[in-house]
Amino acid sequence: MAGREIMYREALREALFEEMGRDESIFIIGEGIAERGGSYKVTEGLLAEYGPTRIRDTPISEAGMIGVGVGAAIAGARPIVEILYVDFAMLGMDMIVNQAAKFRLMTGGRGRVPFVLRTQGGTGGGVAAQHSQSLEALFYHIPGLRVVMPSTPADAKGLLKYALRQEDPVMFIEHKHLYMTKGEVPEGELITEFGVADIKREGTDVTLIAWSNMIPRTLQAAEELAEMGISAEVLDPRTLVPLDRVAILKSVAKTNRCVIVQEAVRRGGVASDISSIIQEEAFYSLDAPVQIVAGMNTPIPFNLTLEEASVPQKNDIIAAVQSVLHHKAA
Amino acid sequence: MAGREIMYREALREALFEEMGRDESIFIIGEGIAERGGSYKVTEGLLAEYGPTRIRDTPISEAGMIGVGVGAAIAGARPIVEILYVDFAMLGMDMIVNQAAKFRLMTGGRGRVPFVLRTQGGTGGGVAAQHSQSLEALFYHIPGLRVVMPSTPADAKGLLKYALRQEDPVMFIEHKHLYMTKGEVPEGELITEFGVADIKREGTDVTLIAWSNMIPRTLQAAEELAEMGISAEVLDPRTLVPLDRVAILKSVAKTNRCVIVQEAVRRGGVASDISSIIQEEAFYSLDAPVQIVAGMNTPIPFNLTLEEASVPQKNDIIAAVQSVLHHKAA
Amino acid sequence: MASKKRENTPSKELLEKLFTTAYRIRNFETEGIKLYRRGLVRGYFHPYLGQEGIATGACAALDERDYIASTHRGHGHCIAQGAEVEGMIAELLQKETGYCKGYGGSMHIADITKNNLGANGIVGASTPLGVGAAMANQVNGSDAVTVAFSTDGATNNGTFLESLNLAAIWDLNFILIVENNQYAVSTTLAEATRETELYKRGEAIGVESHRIDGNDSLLVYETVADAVKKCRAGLGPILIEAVTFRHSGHHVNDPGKYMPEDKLKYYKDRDPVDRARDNLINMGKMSAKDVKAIEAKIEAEFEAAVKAAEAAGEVSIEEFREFVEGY
Amino acid sequence: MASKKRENTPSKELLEKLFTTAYRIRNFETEGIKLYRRGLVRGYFHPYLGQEGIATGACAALDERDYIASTHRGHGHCIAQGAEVEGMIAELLQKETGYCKGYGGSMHIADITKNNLGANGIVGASTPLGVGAAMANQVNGSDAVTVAFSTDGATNNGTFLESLNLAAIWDLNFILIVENNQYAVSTTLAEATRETELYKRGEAIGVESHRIDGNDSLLVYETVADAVKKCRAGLGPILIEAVTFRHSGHHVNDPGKYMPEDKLKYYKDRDPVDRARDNLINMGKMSAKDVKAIEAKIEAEFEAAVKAAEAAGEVSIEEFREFVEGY
Ligand SMILES: Cc1ncc(C[n+]2csc(CCOP(=O)(O)OP(=O)(O)O)c2C)c(N)n1
Ligand SMILES: Cc1ncc(C[n+]2csc(CCOP(=O)(O)OP(=O)(O)O)c2C)c(N)n1
Ligand SMILES: [Mg+2]
Ligand SMILES: [Mg+2]
Repeated sequence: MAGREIMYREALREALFEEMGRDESIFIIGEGIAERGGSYKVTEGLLAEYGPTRIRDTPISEAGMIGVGVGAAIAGARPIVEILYVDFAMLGMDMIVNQAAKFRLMTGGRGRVPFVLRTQGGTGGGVAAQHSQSLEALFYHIPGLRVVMPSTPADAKGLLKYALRQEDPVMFIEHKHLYMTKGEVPEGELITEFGVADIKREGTDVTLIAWSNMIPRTLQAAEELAEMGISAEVLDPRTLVPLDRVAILKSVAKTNRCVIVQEAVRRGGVASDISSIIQEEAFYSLDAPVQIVAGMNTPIPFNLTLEEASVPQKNDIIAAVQSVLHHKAA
Repeated sequence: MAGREIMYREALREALFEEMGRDESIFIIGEGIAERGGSYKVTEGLLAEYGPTRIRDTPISEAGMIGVGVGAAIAGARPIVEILYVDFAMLGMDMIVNQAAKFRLMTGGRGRVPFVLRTQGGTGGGVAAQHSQSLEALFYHIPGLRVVMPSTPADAKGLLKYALRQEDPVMFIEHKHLYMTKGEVPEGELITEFGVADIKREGTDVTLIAWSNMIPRTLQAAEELAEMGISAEVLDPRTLVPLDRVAILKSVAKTNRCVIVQEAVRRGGVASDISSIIQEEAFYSLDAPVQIVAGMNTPIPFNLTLEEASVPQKNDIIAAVQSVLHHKAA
Repeated sequence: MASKKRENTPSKELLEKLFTTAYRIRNFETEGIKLYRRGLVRGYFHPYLGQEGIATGACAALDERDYIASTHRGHGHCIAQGAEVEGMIAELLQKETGYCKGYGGSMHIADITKNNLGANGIVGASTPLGVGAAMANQVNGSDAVTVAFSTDGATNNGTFLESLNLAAIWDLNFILIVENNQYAVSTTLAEATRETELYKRGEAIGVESHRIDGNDSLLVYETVADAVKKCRAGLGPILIEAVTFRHSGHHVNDPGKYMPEDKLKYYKDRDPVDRARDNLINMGKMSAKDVKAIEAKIEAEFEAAVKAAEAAGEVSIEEFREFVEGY
Repeated sequence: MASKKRENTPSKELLEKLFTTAYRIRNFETEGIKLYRRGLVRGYFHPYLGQEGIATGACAALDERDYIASTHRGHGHCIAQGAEVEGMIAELLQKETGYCKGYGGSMHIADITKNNLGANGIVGASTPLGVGAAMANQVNGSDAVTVAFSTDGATNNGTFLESLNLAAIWDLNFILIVENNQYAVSTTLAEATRETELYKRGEAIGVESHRIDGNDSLLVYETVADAVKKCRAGLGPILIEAVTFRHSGHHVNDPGKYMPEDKLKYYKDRDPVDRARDNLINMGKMSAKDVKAIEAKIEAEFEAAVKAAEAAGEVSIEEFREFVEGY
C-alpha cells in the first residue's frame, strides 16, 4: 500500500466519505457540521456529497442529539453524533451511560446500539476549564461502551471506519491538537480493528504506554532518551476499551519497567487501571513500580503557563523514565 | 459518649435535623422528599419542622435540580439536592462536572460551592441495569468534588454533618442496602472530618480496603478468615476524595498484603486507583500484588442470581485473601 | 388494514381489537400483581391499570413497520404492540425464555422484534429514543411512524424539549403521546408545573398538539390514526396529551393513599376497559356471551403463560459470563 | 435609587448611566479585540458588540442586592453589573490581578463581589445557576432578584425548560433574559426551531413572558425594572426575550460571512450605543461635547487598565500548586 502524508482531520474526513458511500444508513448530526463543515473541517464536503437528510446541523441540544443517535442506532441506522467538546458530552451522559451502554444487556442481547459519538478533548490554547478536559476515564468505567482515542492520521481513519462496521456504542475521542498533525496513511481500504495496540516505537529498557496527544510527546521523550542511551518502547493501545492487555503485558515482560503517560488528571484515570492490571498480572516481572505521569488533579486553568503545568510535558516523561530506571529497593 | 443503636437512615435524618436547626441557609430539594419523607424516610418530619421553603418536592428535573443547587450554593445558601438513584445523577452530570466542580478554580478561588448532593447507589433486589450502578469512580475522577460513601450509621451522621459545614461540592453516596442496617451512634454532637479512614477491624496479615455496602460483607469475610487463623485488617476510607493515603500506606506497611473490595465494576474503578497508589508508593513493602475484588464488567442484570454473580460476595473476598497470602514469586 | 383509516362508524373488528387488547393488559396487570404478591416477581412493577385505553388505542393505529418507545410503566405498551404474554411473564419471572432473557425485567421489557424500543427506567428517555427511531426511518427511506409513549412527569424534563424540537425541525414521522395521569409518584402535576395543560408545550415549539381523553381507547385510536396519516404525509411530528388516571399506587408497593377518592371514582367510572367493552357490545353489536368468551380466552392464555414460564429454564451463569466477555 | 422606578420621562441620570455603560462595553470589546489581534489575549473571545443594549438596560434596573448569571458572551454583563475594566483586562491577559486570577479568562469572567455568577462556557448553564441564586435568596429571606442572561441557542437546551419551570413553581424572584441574536454560531434560529418567538416557551409553562427590542437599552431598562418590581411583589418569575443581532462573527476569529448584509445593516442602523447616545442628547439634553467627554473618559480608563494589567504580576505556578492541593 502506497503511503501519503495527510492530516488527522483529513484522515477522519476520508473515513467518513468512504463509509457513508458504502453504507446508506450512516448519518451525521452535530452543531455546525453541515453547511460549515465542522469546527475542524472534518465534515467538510459531506453535505454536498450526501445531502441534507444524512448530514444535519442541530440546535444546542446535546442530550437530545445523543439520545436521538442512540434511538436511531437501535432502530436500524448508523448514526454519528458529533459533540463539539467532550466536556459537553456531560450534558448527554444519561443517554450514554443509561441507554447506549445498557441496551444490549437489558434486552438479553437481542438489541444492539451501533452508535458512534465523535468528539474531541484535551488541553490547548487557553480554552479553560470547561473546554479542556480529558474525560475518557468516565466512559472507560461504563461497561458496554467502546472507547477509541487515535493518535495518528492512519489510526484515526482505520479506527473510525471500523467503528462504523461494528455493533456497539463507541466514544470516538479525537484531540484538538492533533487535527493538523500529519502522518502517513495508506491509499485504499484501511480498517483497524479495536483492541489491537500499536507499538509506535520499539525498545527494550522501559515500556511507555500513552494514547491520543500524549503519543507525539512520548515519542519525543523516547527520542531524547535514546540519545541518553535509554531504549524506550512506546505502546499506544489506540482503543482503551477493548484494551489490548496481551500486548501490554508482553511489552512489560520484555522491559520490566513501565511508565504510563496520561493527559487526564491522575486521580482515577485510565492509567491507574492499566497500572493495576500490570501490577496484578505481571507483579514479578516488574523491576520498579509502574509510574504514572498524568495531569494534575485540577480543572484546567485559563492561564497558559498554568495550563502547561497541569498536563504532562516531555520532560516529565523523561524524568519518570529516569526514576523507574534508577529505582532501587527501598 | 453514650452509644445507641440506630439505623443508617435514622442517623442521616438526625444529621439533617440537627444541621438544619443550626444553619437556616440549609434547604433540601428532591423528588418526594417533603410530604412523603423520601423513599427511605431519611427526610421524614423535616417538612413539619422546617417548613415548605426549606423542604421542597421537585418535578423530575434532575439536571435542573442539580443546577439550581449549584447556583444556590454559589449565592450563599447550603443546598442539599437529593437524587433518588445515583444512576439519575447522569442527567445532571454537566452541572456536577462542569459547574460545581469547576467554579472555585474558574473564579481563581474567589467563589465556593458548598453544595451537597445526596443520593444512593449499588445493587440489590432486582432493580436492574438503570437503578443498580455504583458510579463513585466517575465523580472521583473529577477534581473539585468530594466523594463520601459512609458504611455505618455513625459515619453517615458524622460525615453528613461535616459535609454541611465545609465549602466544596460533595457527592454523598449512600447505599440502598444500608438504610435499614443498625449501628452504634453516640449521643450528642458527632462530626466526622473528611479524609480520615477508619479501621473497622484491626489485623496483621492482610489489609482489606472497602467502603459502603462492601464493608459489612468484608467484615463477615474477615470474621471467617479469623476462624481460619488469618488476621485481616479492614480499612474503610469513608471518603474517597479526600482519600486518606497515609492510613492506607500505613496499614499496608504493616500487613504487606492488600485486597481492595469494590462493588463497582472492575474496569476503571476507584480500586484501580488505590491499587496504583499503593503500588507506586509501597512497592517494596508488598509481598504479593494488590488484588482487586470487584464487580464484573457488566451492567447489572435483572435476574437475581446474575445480579449476585455480578458483584463481590463474601466468598470472593475470602478467596482473594487466600490467593494473596499464598502468593509465591512466579 | 382497513381499520387504520379514520372512521365515523368503527368496525366491529376494530372494536374487538381494542377491547381484546385493553382486557389483555388489564388481566396481565391484575394477575401479574398477584404473582408479585406471591413473591414470584421481584424488582419494580409499575401497573398500567387505568391507563389501558392509551396503549390500546395508539398501537391499534399502527402497523408492522411502525415503532414504539415505552416508559417504566411499560407492560401495556408491550402487549398492545403485539408481544406474547408468555415471553413477558417469563421475563418478569427472570427466566431465560423471557423477552430479554431475564436480564431486563419489568422496567426494560420489550419484544424488540415488534419494533418496540423497550420500557425504560429513566423517566423521559422514551422521547429522544423515539425521535431517534423516527430519524432512522427517515434516513432509511421508510415512511414508518414512531410513537413514543411518555408521561406527565417527563414533560418537565429537558429531554422533552430537546428531542421534540429536533423532531419538529426535521419533520419526523413522530408522535409523542403524553400519558397525563396527573401524578409522578405522589407529586401532583399541579405541584410540578404551573401549566397543567401539557399540550401547550408542543404548540410553543411549533408542533401540532392535542389534548384528549385517554380513557377512551376509540378516541385515542382515531386521534393517533389521524396523526399517523399526517405524519406519513410529511406533516409530523404531532403531540397528543392523553388525560388519564392510575387505578392504584405508583408501583405495587405504593398504596396510593394520596390519590383523592372522588377523583379516583371519577376515573374508575370512566374505566377504559369497561368503555372498550361497552363499545364492543353497543357499537360492535357483540353479545355479552361472546365478550365473556374473549375474556375467558385471555385469562386462559395468561394462565398457560405462567405455567410455561414457571416450567422454563433458569438463566445460566456461564452463559451470562460468556455474554459479557469483552464488555 | 430613584432611577429604579419605571418612568415615563427618564431622568438624565438614568440616560447618562445607560449611555456610559453601553459605551464602556462597546469600547471594551472594540479595544479588546485589538489586544487579541496583537496576540495579548488568548483562548476564546465572544464579543458583545451589537447587543450592549440588553446588559446595559437590565443591570441598570438592578441594585446591590441583586444577582446576575451570564453567558459565554459575558463581558457586557460583567461591565454592566459594575465590574472595573482593569480587573477584566487583567483577566483576559491571564494576570494574577484578574478578577479570576487569570484562572478563568473571558469565558468565565466575573467580579463575584458584584453578585455576578460569572460568564459560562456551557450554553444554557446560566439559567439553572441563576434560578439557584434566586432560590438561595428566597431561602435566606432576601427580596433580591436574579437576572439570568441567556441566549436563543440556550432555549433549545433542556436546562431552559427544567429550571424555568422550577423558578415558576417556586415563585422565585427570577428574570430570564433571552438575548435572541438569531444565531448560534452560523446556525440560524429558524434552522434550530420552528417557533422563533421564544417568549412563547415561557407562556407554555405559565411564566409571564415578553418580547422586546433588545437594542433599545431604555426599553430594556423599563421592562426589567417592571419585572423586578413584580418579582419583589412575589409575581415572578418573568421571561424577557430581547431581540438583537451581533455586529460581528460568533467569536473574534469568525468573519461571520453567513450573516446577511441587509439584516446586519438593519441592526447597525439601530445600534444600541448610538441609540443610548441619542437618548442622552435628545431626551437627557446633554451636549454633544459633554457626551464626547464621557467617551474620552471611558477610553482613557480602558487604556490605563491595559497599562496596569500589563504591568501586573504573572501568576505563580507555586501558588497554583498550593491552591489545588487537595483538589
Ligand atoms: C430520571 C428519573 N428520575 C426519577 C425516577 C424515579 N421515578 C420513577 S417513576 C417516577 C414518577 C414518574 O411519574 P410520571 O413520569 O408522571 O410517570 P407515571 O409514573 O405517572 O406513569 C419517578 C420519579 C426515574 N425513574 N427517572
Ligand atoms: C452546551 C454547549 N454546546 C455547545 C457549545 C459551543 N458553542 C459555544 S457558543 C455556541 C453558539 C451559541 O449560540 P447562542 O446560544 O445563541 O449564543 P450566542 O453565541 O448567539 O450569544 C456554541 C454552539 C457550548 N459552549 N456549550
Ligand atoms: Mg404521571
Ligand atoms: Mg444566539
